Amino acid sequence: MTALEVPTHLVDAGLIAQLLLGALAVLVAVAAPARLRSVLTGSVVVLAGIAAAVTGSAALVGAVGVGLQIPVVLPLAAPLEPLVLAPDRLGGLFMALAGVVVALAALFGIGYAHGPAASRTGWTAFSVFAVGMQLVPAATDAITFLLAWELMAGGSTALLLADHASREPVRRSTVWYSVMTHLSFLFLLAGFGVLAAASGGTSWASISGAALTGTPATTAFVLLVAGFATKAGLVPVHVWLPRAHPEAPSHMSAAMSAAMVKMGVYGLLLLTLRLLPTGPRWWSIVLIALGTVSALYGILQASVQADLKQLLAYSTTENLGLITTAIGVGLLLRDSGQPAVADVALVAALLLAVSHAAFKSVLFLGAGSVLQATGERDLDLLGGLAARMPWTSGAFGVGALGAAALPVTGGFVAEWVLLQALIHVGAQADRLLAIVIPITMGIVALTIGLGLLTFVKAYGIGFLARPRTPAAAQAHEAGPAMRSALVLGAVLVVGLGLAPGPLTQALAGAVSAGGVATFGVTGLSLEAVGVVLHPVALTLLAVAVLVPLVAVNAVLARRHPRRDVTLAWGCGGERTSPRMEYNATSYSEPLVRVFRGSLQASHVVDVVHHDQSPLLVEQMTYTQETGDVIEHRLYQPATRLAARIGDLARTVQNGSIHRYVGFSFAALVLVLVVVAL
Amino acid sequence: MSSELYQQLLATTTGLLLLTAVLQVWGRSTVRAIGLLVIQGTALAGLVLTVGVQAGEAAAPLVAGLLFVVKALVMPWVMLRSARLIGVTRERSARLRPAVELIGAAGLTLLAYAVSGPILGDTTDPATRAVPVGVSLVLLGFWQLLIRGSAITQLVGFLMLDNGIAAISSLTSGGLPLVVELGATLDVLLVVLILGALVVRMQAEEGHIDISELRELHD
Amino acid sequence: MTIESLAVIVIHLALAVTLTPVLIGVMRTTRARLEGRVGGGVWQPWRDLRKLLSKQPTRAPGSTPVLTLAPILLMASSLMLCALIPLVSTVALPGVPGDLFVVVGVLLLGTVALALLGLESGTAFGGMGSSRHMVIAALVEPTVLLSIYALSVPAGTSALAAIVQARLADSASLLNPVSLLAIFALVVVVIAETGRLPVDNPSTHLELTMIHEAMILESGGRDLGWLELGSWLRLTALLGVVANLALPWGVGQDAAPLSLLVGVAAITVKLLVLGAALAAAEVFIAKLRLFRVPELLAGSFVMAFLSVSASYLVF
Amino acid sequence: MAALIWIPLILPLSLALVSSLRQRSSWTLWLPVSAAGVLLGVGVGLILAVGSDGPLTTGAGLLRVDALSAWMLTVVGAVAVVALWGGIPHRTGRSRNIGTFATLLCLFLAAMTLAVVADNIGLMWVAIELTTITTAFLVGSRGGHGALEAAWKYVVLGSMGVAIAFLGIVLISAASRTSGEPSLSWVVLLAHAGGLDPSLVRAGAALAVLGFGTKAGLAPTHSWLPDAHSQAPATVSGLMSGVLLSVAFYAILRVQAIADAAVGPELMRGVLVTAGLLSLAVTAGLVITQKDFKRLLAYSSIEHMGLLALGAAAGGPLAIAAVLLHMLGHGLVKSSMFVLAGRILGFTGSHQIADVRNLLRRRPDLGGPFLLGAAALLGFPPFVTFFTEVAIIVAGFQRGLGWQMGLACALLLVVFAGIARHSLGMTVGAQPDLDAARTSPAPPDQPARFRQVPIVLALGASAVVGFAAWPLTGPLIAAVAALGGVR
Repeated sequence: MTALEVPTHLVDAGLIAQLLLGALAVLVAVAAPARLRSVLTGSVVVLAGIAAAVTGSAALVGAVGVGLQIPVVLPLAAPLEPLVLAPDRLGGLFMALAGVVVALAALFGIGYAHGPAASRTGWTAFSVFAVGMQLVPAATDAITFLLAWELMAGGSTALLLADHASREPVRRSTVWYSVMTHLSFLFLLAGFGVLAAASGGTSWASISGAALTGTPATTAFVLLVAGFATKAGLVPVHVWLPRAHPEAPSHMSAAMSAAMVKMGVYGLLLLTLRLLPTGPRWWSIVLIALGTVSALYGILQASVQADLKQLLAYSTTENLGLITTAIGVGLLLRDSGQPAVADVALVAALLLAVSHAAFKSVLFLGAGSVLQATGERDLDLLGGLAARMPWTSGAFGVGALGAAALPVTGGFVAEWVLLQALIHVGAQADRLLAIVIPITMGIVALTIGLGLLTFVKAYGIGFLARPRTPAAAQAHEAGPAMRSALVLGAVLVVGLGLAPGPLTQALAGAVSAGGVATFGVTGLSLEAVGVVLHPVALTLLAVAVLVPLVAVNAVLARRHPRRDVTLAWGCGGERTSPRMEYNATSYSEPLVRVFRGSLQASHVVDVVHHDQSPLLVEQMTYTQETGDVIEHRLYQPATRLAARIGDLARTVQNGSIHRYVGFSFAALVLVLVVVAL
Repeated sequence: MSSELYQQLLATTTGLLLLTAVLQVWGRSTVRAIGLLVIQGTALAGLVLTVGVQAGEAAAPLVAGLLFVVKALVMPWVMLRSARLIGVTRERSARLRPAVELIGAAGLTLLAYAVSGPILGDTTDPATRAVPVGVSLVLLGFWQLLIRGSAITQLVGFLMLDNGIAAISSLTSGGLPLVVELGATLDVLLVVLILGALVVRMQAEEGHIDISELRELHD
Repeated sequence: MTIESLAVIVIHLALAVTLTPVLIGVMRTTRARLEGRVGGGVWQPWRDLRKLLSKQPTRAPGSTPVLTLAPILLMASSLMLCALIPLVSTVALPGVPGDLFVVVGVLLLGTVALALLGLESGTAFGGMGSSRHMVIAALVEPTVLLSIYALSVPAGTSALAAIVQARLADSASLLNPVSLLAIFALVVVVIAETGRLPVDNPSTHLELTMIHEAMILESGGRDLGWLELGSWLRLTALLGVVANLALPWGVGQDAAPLSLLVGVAAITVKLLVLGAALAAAEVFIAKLRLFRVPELLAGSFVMAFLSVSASYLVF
Repeated sequence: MAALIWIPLILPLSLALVSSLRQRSSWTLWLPVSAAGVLLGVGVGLILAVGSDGPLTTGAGLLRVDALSAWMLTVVGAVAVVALWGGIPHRTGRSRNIGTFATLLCLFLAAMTLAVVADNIGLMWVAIELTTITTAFLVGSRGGHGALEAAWKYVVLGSMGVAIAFLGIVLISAASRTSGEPSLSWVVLLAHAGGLDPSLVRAGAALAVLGFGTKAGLAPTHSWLPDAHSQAPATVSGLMSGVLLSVAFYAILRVQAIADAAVGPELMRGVLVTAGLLSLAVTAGLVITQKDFKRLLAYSSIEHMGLLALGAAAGGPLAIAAVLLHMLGHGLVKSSMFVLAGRILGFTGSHQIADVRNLLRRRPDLGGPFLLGAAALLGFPPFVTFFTEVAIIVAGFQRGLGWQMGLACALLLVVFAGIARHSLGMTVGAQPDLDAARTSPAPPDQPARFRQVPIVLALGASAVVGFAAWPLTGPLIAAVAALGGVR
């Protein structure tokens, strides 16, 4: 593919524009009157997002800039190198991705943000977060990367606090989030530290130029993967996701889930493709293991959640798991002498990332719209929204189709490419591949199946049938800004599904993969493995099938029109209460039974008997709690241990001056002995 | 000054220093400890004078006099006054058994000799060879701080520590520049004054000066 | 090429729509006869369908468009299935080569439409059926994809037409372990996806054991007609796939009238025989408890997995 | 130009005299602020002067200002302005000892200045010990059991530590005898480092670092710090944390430079790494279940000193520059945090973290800056602490302290978790205010806004200073070079 002719300095101009717009957004957020704040700041952030999208796209198709140097007071002596922003192709892709999501989220936020989320702090935090996130992939060295990374983390933490005064869980979630975020940061810091030490520089160029191998490379790999996995929300460091996403304002959840976690993916790709491209084979096995476990565990948890936003959060873990799996497979194949199929797997990873960004934005924004309309995010209390919120319902439906990887959405295309990569592995000569690839395939398949169930549940329980509570019954459609964000997102989801060819071709450039071409105008041809996907043709065929069908149906409908009844539902008998409807908890009950080992649900049946006779039941309450096994087994012991160490440590500082003198004395004696030796 | 006399004086003063230090660890009487401080201060002043004169420093008598006044007169007086003011003349309770205290003290003295050797290297300079006594004083001062519960005896321990350092200073480098020497002495004096004032305030507010009871601030 | 393939598609659709009620009729009759009943006759499904399509459907207040759309969507998905798979001939549209993953996607669209309809009904039964339906669909998914995988490896592609052609060309491969294991796994898939015994009993109306019937319990008239036809078409399509994979003989490889004619005849015979065999087998099987179904599916998954491994390690 | 050096020495002394004469006037509290302001100004002036003319010497060679001293003077001035200005109480009654308080603060400033500008380890030691003496009364000035206990511990442990440092200085002085020119001047020692008696320098430097480490709050000799910081008035805590600890650490840096030049970096590296890691570990252990917010801040100071120690252990221009910059950033933030803690204490009347809830809602003027300050302490960008932390860790890795830095990262995480949990617990939450009646928010008035100024300035400065390549990089590099340059 030939690089498009883009003015060389477009990238630089775009970066400057993002920074200026970010600063302007902060300024407007602080200065604008409360009435106009959301509209003005939101619009500026939308512009910043668009700037990032344009800059990133330009970089993706090969435009390069001079780079933007950040002035820092520290002397840039070795191992530090100048802090420069200049996205490469891969970075451009992720910058564009972040920009589009930010633009959508901010557009939604104009209508959505209220209360603390629309305060000065709220919008400032969002602007800082957005710009920080957009600049992460533009970094050309570790320090700039960490700087943008932490701006992103700080902004998101602050915004997470928005609703702290009205909901108690917010505080706990923020603590978890900030600690896990910092865990990620420290892993990265240590990892980059090791790389800087071994290569003598912090810029990507120096690190990759050093072509590291051996212990430093392995140490750095482990540390960095741990850091990126934490940000990407992979098991077992996913625990912040299901806590932070539900408590954050929804436009923020969307931006976090659709874009921020992708920075973890960007990091993994940066690490494995650019910084340490020549790792041993087990590295890719590590990634595949991380990815598959996350995918399966994430979707299992998602499928049994009743909290809509928590469900979406766990689904993020699943999708990020799939992406990581794809990266792992790509690397494994690259090391196994199958570069063509490896390229397909890497392209699949990028496609998964892009499509996930699109549909997860829509889903979280839709959830936000529902939350605003009903004040509820518990599926067990919703229902019947499709009749009252047609726009939201439609967009959410499209998003759910994407998340369930059904045709013709971006999600389907992405998973199709991943499956194609998997089945085209030539594993005949390689026993490792012959074992790893089928297992991967099986897990991916189960993940896809459970994903289908999850999103049927999310949509069906939340939007169909009758409202389960008065709040759901009185829901109203979202305002114009929110609606347009939802519709734009849904258009993206379908657009990616209908015309995957050109985008995929550009994505292939980002990981310098060959063998990907556009088929026809919009279709996708994986020349490397000789298969094509032409969604438009497929759609045309579907239309061709549908036209006669609909015609017949219309004729029949005219002859035998639909009859309105009041006694429908409940086998045509007396109207049943909406409480008798299946809800999210009952929907996933069979699954809870099948996977009782890994879900460890606890059931409580509370029976209140009638006064007159113990044989008569007056009321029954059934509660089902599904815990996070990893949290129980890993984090709770860890926090308990920390608390015990804390108690133990208090004896160090027990108030006795003799003990304190003892410390100093011991130190003195020790020093004397050491210097005498 | 002849070499023999010099060595004799060194031996006498350092011996006195060590003796008083051990006696301070041994006893429980606050008043006696303060009395021993007077001897210790005098011995220290003598040591500084001896070394200074031997090295031919003009300021030596001045420094020695200053030390004598501050360490052998003013400080003990301040402490004695504090002790009288609050009417405490003996330790209330032992933190360790006396035998353990003394064995510890012996061990620390040995340690002082053990570590001083390598640090100072092989030397024939009699002054330098006496340095372990100073180190012992430092360690024994610490020991005093560590094992004694009364504020006054802690103060004594601190002064012993300080005397030890002064001794080492004089034995190794023949003293520091005058301005530093002055400043250091002044500082120590001020510290003692502050601590003395605090002791009085402690007795007034708490009704005792047992610092092992001072455990309100802890985690 | 395009015209030819369009013609083939039209033939597929026409054949499927006409043959399907007959197939169901044959299956029901077979079963009835084996159970010692007379049965409604081979044409009864046709008559049922006509009756249903000419009746008024109902609509409750507050219902959503899903009520109207789901039956159509299920029909569309089933028809698309029939159009995409090589029932009669392997000639395919350029760009739409009947890729197996696409086929599965289209199939799942129908599954989802049914499940949503079950939820839309707002009753406990509808939700229950929908939930069970989706759990089974989810658990079947690994088997589906792995057996596709196993069949794709020898052919080097996941395009169904190409796989059938490859199997036609190399008839020795039909009986090797890879093939046998994969086909057996696929049969379980078909049984689970179309709600046959032992996973679901298509003729039960005992509420607590229903799956498929529970979802469409609230539908009536035209809606029910489309739903019934759509579900039957799925059976035709899936049985057709299995039949043509297991016994590929007779499938036309071009659009010549003769080969099409042979193809039509072959698939008709294959479908009717297979359907009768399935119905006969069902007589001897009891429905599994719902929570033993995963065991069955796990078994089929293991077979599919073994067949993939075998395709790498044995050959 | 050298006369400039005398200004920050003389001026606080004369102001101390003035305030000791006007015991009851509350305006005397502004005298230390102005002294600190002058200190800051002189610091900047000296940076410029040193930058153009090289080091300045005066007072018979006892006082010397090189780039490092000028930098430290600026740090001391800037931090002291924040702590002193922010600590001026909102309404002051006519109290008997206001003047004494102001006097002691002025003396403290003078002592700090002396410590920084002295070109003589002994003199610096004297100055640092003087700070112990001046702050002893300040720590105990609130009265009560706690203050008395804290003052006692502070003086005993502090002067004990400083005594060890003195022992170290004595040994260094002895070591310098072998080089022919016995001296305690930094410059001379550094110039003749090769001729120093190695074993004496080893012992002397190690003891000096141990001793000054006591004042700098490095574990295991940190024990006085939490007690003193929690009992002292907010201003004093801020000054101690932001100024005293940094100046003590400055002494360590000077000693380290000599020791490294004389006997190689291994010894100092070992001592400092041990101290740094121990400090981090102590903080990690004690912030988890911490119950007192002033102690929490005190432990955070120990943590930051531990980081400085690790940075110094790493050595090299980057790490040392980061250490020096970190002193500034940490000082600014920590002093404003202590000021805020003092105001929170005034608002709730309790030291207990558990008694402080929902600050962000009840007192946004306290909760907001407190949370921001906590973010700065935890090293979030754009605060300068982010850059310095990153630089210290990266430099540490590069200089071969691999596993040590890894361990440090693990401990930093625990510290982060503890501090984040507690500071969020104090500021945010949806629980109803049980004691709302008792602590109804004071009506925000003009003076209240005015009182925010130093905090806003400090936090703002720490946010932008990381990016201030111009004009700060030059002086920073010069300051690093003054320590003997690249090793």
